[in-house]
Amino acid sequence: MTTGVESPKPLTKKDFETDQEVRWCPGCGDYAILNAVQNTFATLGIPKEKFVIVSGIGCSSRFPYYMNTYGFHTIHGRAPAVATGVKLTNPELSVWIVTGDGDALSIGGNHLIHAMRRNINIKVLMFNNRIYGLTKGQASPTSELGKRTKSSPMGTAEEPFNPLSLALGASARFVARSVDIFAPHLRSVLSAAASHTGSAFIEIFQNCNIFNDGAWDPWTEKQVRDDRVLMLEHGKPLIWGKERNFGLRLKGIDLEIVKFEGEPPADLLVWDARRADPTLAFMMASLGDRPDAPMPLGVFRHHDQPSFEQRVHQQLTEAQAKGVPSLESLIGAGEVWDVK
Amino acid sequence: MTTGVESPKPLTKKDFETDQEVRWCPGCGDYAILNAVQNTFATLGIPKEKFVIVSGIGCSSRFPYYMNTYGFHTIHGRAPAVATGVKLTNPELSVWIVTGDGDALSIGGNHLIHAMRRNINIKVLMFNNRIYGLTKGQASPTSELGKRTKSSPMGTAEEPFNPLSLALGASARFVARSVDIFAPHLRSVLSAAASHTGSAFIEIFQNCNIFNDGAWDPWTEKQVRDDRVLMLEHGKPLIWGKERNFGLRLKGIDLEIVKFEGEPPADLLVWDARRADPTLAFMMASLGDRPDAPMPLGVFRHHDQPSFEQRVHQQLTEAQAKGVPSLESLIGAGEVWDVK
Amino acid sequence: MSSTETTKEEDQKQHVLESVVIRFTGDSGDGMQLTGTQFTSTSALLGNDIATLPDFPAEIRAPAGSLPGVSGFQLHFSSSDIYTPGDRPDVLVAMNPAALKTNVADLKPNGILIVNTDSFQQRDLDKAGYASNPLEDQSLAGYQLIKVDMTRLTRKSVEGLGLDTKSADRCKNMFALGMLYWLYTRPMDSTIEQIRTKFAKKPEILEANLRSLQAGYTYCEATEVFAESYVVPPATVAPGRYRNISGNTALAIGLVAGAKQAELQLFLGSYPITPASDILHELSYLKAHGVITFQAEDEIAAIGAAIGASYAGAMGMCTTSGPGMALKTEAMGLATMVELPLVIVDIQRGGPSTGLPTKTEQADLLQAMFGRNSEAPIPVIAAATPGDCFHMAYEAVRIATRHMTPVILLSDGYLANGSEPWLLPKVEDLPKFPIRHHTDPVGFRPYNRNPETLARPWAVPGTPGLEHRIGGLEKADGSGNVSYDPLNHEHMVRTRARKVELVANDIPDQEVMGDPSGKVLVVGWGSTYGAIQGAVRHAREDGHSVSHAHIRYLNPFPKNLEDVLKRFDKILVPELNMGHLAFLLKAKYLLPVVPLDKVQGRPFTEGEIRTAIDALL
Amino acid sequence: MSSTETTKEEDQKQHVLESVVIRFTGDSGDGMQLTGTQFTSTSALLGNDIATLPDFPAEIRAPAGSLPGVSGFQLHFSSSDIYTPGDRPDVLVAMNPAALKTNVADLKPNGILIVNTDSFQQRDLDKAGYASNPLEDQSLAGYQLIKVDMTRLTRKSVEGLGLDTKSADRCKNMFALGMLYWLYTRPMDSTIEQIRTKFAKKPEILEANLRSLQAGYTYCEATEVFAESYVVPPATVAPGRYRNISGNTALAIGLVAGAKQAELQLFLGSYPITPASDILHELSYLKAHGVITFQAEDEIAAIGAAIGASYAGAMGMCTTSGPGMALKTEAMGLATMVELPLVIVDIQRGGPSTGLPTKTEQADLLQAMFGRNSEAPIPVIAAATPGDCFHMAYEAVRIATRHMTPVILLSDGYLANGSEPWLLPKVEDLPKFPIRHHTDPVGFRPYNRNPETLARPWAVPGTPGLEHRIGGLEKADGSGNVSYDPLNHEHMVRTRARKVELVANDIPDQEVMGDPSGKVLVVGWGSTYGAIQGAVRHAREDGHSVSHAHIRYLNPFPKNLEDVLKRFDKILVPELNMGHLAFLLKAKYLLPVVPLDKVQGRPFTEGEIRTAIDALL
Ligand SMILES: Cc1ncc(C[n+]2csc(CCOP(=O)(O)OP(=O)(O)O)c2C)c(N)n1
Ligand SMILES: Cc1ncc(C[n+]2csc(CCOP(=O)(O)OP(=O)(O)O)c2C)c(N)n1
Ligand code: SF4
Ligand code: SF4
Ligand SMILES: [Mg+2]
Ligand SMILES: [Mg+2]
Repeated sequence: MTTGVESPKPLTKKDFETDQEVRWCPGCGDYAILNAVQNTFATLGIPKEKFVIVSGIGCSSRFPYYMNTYGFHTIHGRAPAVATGVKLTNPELSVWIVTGDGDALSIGGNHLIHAMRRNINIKVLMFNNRIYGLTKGQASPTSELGKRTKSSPMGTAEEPFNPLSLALGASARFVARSVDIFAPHLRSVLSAAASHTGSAFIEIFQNCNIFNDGAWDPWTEKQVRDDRVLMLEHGKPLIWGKERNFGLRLKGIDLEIVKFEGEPPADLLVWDARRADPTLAFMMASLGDRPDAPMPLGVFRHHDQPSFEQRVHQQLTEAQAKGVPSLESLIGAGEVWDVK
Repeated sequence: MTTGVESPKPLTKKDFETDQEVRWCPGCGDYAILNAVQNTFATLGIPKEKFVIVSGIGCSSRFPYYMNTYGFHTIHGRAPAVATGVKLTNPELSVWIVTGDGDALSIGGNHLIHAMRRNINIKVLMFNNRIYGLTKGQASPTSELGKRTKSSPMGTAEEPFNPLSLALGASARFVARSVDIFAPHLRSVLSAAASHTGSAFIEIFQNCNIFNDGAWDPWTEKQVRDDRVLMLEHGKPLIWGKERNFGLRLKGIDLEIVKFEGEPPADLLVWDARRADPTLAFMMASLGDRPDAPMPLGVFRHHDQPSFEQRVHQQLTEAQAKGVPSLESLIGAGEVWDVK
Repeated sequence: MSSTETTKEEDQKQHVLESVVIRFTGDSGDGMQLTGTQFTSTSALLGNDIATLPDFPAEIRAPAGSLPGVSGFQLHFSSSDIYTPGDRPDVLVAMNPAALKTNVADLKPNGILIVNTDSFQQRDLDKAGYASNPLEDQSLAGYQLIKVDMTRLTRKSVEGLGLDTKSADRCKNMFALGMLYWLYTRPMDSTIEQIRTKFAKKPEILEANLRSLQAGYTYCEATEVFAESYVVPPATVAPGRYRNISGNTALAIGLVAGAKQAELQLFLGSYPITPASDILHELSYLKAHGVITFQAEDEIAAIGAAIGASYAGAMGMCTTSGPGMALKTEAMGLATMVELPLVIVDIQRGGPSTGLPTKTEQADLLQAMFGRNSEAPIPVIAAATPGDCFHMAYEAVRIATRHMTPVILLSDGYLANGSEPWLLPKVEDLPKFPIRHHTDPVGFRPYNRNPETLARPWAVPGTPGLEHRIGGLEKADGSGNVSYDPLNHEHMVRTRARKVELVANDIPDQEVMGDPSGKVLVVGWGSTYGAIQGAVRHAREDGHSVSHAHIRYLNPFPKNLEDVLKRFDKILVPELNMGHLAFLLKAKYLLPVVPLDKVQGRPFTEGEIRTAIDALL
Repeated sequence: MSSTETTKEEDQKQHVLESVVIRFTGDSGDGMQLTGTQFTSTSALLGNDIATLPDFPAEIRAPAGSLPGVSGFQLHFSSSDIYTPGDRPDVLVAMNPAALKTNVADLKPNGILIVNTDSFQQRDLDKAGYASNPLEDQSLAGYQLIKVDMTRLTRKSVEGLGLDTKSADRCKNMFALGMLYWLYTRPMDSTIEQIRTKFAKKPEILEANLRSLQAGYTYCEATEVFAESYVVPPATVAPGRYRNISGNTALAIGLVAGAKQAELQLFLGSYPITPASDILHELSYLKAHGVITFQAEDEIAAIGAAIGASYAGAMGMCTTSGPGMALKTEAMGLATMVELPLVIVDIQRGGPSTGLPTKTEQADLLQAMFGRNSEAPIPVIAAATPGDCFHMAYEAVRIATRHMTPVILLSDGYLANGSEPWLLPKVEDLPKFPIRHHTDPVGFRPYNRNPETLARPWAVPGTPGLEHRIGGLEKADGSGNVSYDPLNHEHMVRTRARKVELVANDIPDQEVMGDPSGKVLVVGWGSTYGAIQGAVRHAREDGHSVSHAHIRYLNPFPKNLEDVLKRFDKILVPELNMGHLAFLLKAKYLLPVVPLDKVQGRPFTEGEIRTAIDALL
């Protein structure tokens, strides 16, 4: 049994493990993410009782059961709404959402974009396996055009969302992308999200080895990874490749791939995640959709602005500056008269 | 009474008027839009019985009652869903949605972004008055940060959506903006939308003279209009101002305003609505949020791609290439056995 | 000004009346709501008992002069207890032909009909669809027709103030009000005071309004347009401090009172919808009281956020109307499963679908009872009068927190916008029930149960040592761990049902107005209270054996309800729906109750209920 | 292979049994569903009557060997008519300790218990939470325990095929199947055929499966592990062509049949949800039949699109389960208001909230009846058996189109996944009811009504001269124009109610199995059919005065229902909920029906119902 005394010793991953048996398929990418989150939470300097993990429904959304924090497994798509109530009520809590591509982008799309717009200080971890896992393999809003699934035997007839573009279009101020099995990278992205004031959207490529095995292999497999992935690092030029001999530069309003030998050209784009204007991040978000280009990972946008709950509580404070009026005054407000 | 005979004579605005009394407040911007839509429909060469107008709930959503076409006043926020069913069932119909900033972006946000993603051939006219009209004046998702309304007496605590950015983030392929009282411009934008294959999103600035009077005056009032509005015209350089002495050019990934005398500089950005890549349109979408910049109007993006209903019906056609199987064969599919 | 009361000419007759019903009608731009509320507050201050019924058009501003643009305000004031805004008006003020057309049929035979002749031009008649001018064609012969050229007279009275015609014409409602003040011998001080406050920053408008008011009054005095004037003496109401209150305002402050007495943060998640929006507005003005309001993107987000708020330790609430209620049902199931307190307010309106959004109805009761997937029982309570909305809102909070359950509070458009004089409750009479969240980790399990109520502990995030997980999957009692065990599921389903049944231990017995047994019991719920009460009282005065039971606690029913019902020969159940309560009573008690259903978007009249009572006697 | 039937050694006893219940259980990775369906189809081909009950874990793949990871498949095969998958198995196959632990309590006393000893290592026992090895501690003494080292034997049988251990071990379900085939003297041809088709592209896997199957069979023959083998002769079922069908498949093709006989395009808007998703899958494979399936972004969009499709002239449908149903309620109100045909299918599952998503329940009936704001009556029908899902789906289309109304069709997880041999209906026995959309502009008004059904004309966009507007606001009857008229509203509310009542003219009378009057009538609806039918038949065989009425048409009820009910002394209403139908019957007929409620996520056993019947006799 845990005790009520706040432990002074630093937290470890173990502190975040529950006694519940983890019930994902063996080999599911969710395990690696669970690991990374437990590891990262231990380093954030936040007492464990201040964490709240809110989820919707899906394989991914079982996440809270495996985290020894406060956890709320809500209903399909509504985690951002519930989390908003939690955070507005108690801004001191560190509120995280775990959701899937179906939960977040299909039924929950509206709550997601509104959470982004409001800039409420909630971190959304979207596990993107490009499929509905829990319901056994239907197309999701991130499934590729033409994908054959149980519900699309002749292939889907619709283009997928690019989740980062969508979040940016909804004015998300922190947007990032990582991969289940890229543990150190994932941890660094999670830490960056935690440090941001306001809502954060993190897409995590996740392998569903049962219904969509290898969906991200073209980018993340050991052999191809270095050539197919571009790591965005704030302040550093955009370079990738096993030999680190590819770079990106702006050509008008297009991104141009340059292959070079030796020293990188001076006009390579230097990554700036802190720009107030989201255009560059937006441009970068869809780069991975180009067959000739690498998949950018890392922090696309990190623009601090006052958060929704700060603004809301600021108003409460102002309104209460002259003290809290009595219940009597409220009941007896307006025009009254006395009957003897 | 109308008759069943298709009239060979060209349609006029009058053909689209109903006998229903129009019930918007006197002075409401919706009247002007109604006019423009009636005028435009008459010119599209589409028989009037092929038009379907689907709306949600709001002042704007009463629109179908005033159009002598097929009309469906559905429920709050769900017009894109209903319209999708209409269009998938009968791709020959010309399907239009009329919606408000609350209907489309608040309760209906998810259906809207999915309609854009799917690229279903439906035209969404969103009347943006930055307020909830029908429910008498609460903040909407396009109300400015800090706006005082009935539901936000100390001002809202949240940034608004930029509707065009949101649509582009959702991969809308046709995105445009016009103004209720800019009749010729509005008509041309509507015609352009009609000519597009796939979903179209048109934001129309609309004045609610009861609950948010003058919301767009800083851009649209006669006196300031020329200096505060930038007309996007495909293939033309971006120039505005009473004296047409301001222009826009790219500086890296930023838009720079140039003031010039005489001939416009050669490096002004020439507008290209037809780009496949949405970055430029995205950049332009938020220009109007800058206090120093003009508000762009016109077609931001017009990128033709196969539409959802085309793809869906293509699959039906393929599946039926060898004829339609019998009901018997369906009932008796799989392993069967006979009992004598 | 107050001296006007005493300047009556001796030769004018002054009759004393027990009660009067006035209906002000005009175009939505004519300011009839203001006129009505002014007359109301003046009458309240004078000590009359009052009841009001505003009637808005569905459009924000329907075309001026059109039938759908007519706005009305009916008020009933009396020297004795009254329960409804009155069945049919004694006086009808019609500012234009459209208002006349849509309202005159309700006017009592030989009632006073005051019209503004200036707005009966051909154009106006056309808009209202009158083929001939009713002021001239004898069609109004059955009424005391008072024709006044109000527009001209108003313009005249404000001459010299430099107002444009439009602004001048806006004052004609004050002219009408002045006339009515004269007719019923009312003082004008309070109205004058309010005009002064309202237009403090616009001196000409202020002056114009005052002059028009006075002009209307003087006009009557000077012209003897009315043969007589009337006095309605004060009612003998309970002593104390009063305020005129609408149901929505009462409901809003009742929620605040509940949260304050529970010592909880109030969190409202809401999405605007007629006729519930005003509660959101009221509460968003109460930030000084620590109230957090969150205008969500839709009703699902609103209830979702309210659940999140309750989870985090606040008193989560949401307010909506029928269509919004329909959207919340999945989330209500979640709230039932995680057993958190939550108040869900449904201000019912005419349906189905968008229906008649500005009209009243009581047809969400069965939705409130059953409108969720699977077995998700939730306590349901309903307010009976505008003032009662305060009390039932407070009750909703009390039940939700004590029993750790969502609670549905039903009101409707009629209560929401109607108003009545409300004897202010004393704060010391509102029991405090301070809620202390669970903090002790010793023996803590999220689904331990209070043996008396079956409530589980309320342990909120941030509390060290109580980290735990909840969710919508079935859970083992006690530990709260996900459980697919069949017998545990049955146990939990029955436990949740039992938990709601146990609320019956915590609510008052069903009361009966009249004898505790007899021939006919009229059983109502919600806003029909006034009409039933009036009808039953009058029937009793006429010597009939009739009583009235008004059910405020609909799920669970009060424990003595069956007993109450069985003491009467016949049971009449009037409802503004197709028989919801009747259905519940039949299923629960197998009693052949007689439904009286009305679904017209408007309340019962006393007369309708009386007729049904008489038919059963 | 088929020769195996005749190679029995003379000295082995072969008993003839009337019926047998087998339950295969193992880890979700152990292929028990496949084993079960293979045994099922073999038995079906053999002419047995059969009923099945698959039982999946809620997780896709719970950890191997864990209790939640257990997957089961029960099947009942018989030479006489059967109605349920059987109360308690005669034979339990347990592939691991977890399967044993969660299932053994159900096994009949002295039942056959076949276990794979190889998976009873210490680690396996720990995972299942066994303190000691049940195979050794006498705790299974009450059963005929058959211990087989299946893993080793299977590995042995596939030796030389070059399979890795994992692939080899996957074949042990075939070994178990082979054993059961021997035990019940079944031919293996059909299974062999299906293995050949399934693994056509993987020759080693094919061969391994065949060898294992044969090995299991031969093992029994060689070792005399079973003292005797059994024969269950063919049942005498109605002649005709049969197919083994699950409720979801039957429902899907029933919808297609309805749309085809109506000559309408079928449009399905759906969002995946257990246990309804399979209907979406089935229909999306039927593009050749012109079926359009639209996987929407959520359930609201799904029904919205279906309404749009109906508006445009298709037969709009949506399929979902409880939580999704809750989300559709606002849109159902719209469909009611615009009076368009629509079929809404709810495959009920355990709740409330996310509840027990893979388990069965019947607790959405009251939601289906009342779960909408205001008065929005909708016909409700329910399927009784897997095969009946076909018929009721067809009925849903027929009623929706003839009466221009949404129709709710209820099924549940048990019907959806369960299967039975289904006598294929003849297409010529399915009446055609071709729908012709309205095209004639003469006298057209969108809310004109068919005097017989009160249905309005179905006029679709694209038709010249019929341009009109519809929507969710109240409308004037006839013209369909928006109307706030109070009396029109009452008229329309009553018209919509009446329209649904008139469906009663168009549905069959309630039938009774057994005598038309007597002591006890068991009234059921939905998937409880089999258990009730079995219990009532057996009680009747025992000489009791019991009959069974199964209600397929729940709103409106069949016209003769009251009459049927009143002919019995007592009425028993078994339901997998807290008494929904009982509630409706009590409210409607004021009859003191006796509810029998079970809410465990699983169906009734015959025994449970029989006990309740006996208690009433
Ligand atoms: C209202 C409602 N609709 C549908 C479902 C069924 N459902 C559960 S999870 C899910 C999608 C899961 O996909 P995703 O969010 O990508 O999560 P994953 O399982 O892939 O991690 C669906 C459709 C539900 N639980 N509730
Ligand atoms: C489910 C539901 N929730 C809320 C409402 C109330 N409602 C009607 S219109 C509206 C917002 C209207 O705003 P907008 O879409 O901007 O339209 P406008 O009136 O400004 O043209 C709201 C909240 C409703 N009709 N249905
Ligand atoms: S189905 Fe896919 S996403 Fe779900 S637990 Fe299994 S591997 Fe993971
Ligand atoms: S309220 Fe505003 S948007 Fe609505 S009709 Fe009036 S002016 Fe137009
Ligand atoms: Mg997924
Ligand atoms: Mg608006």
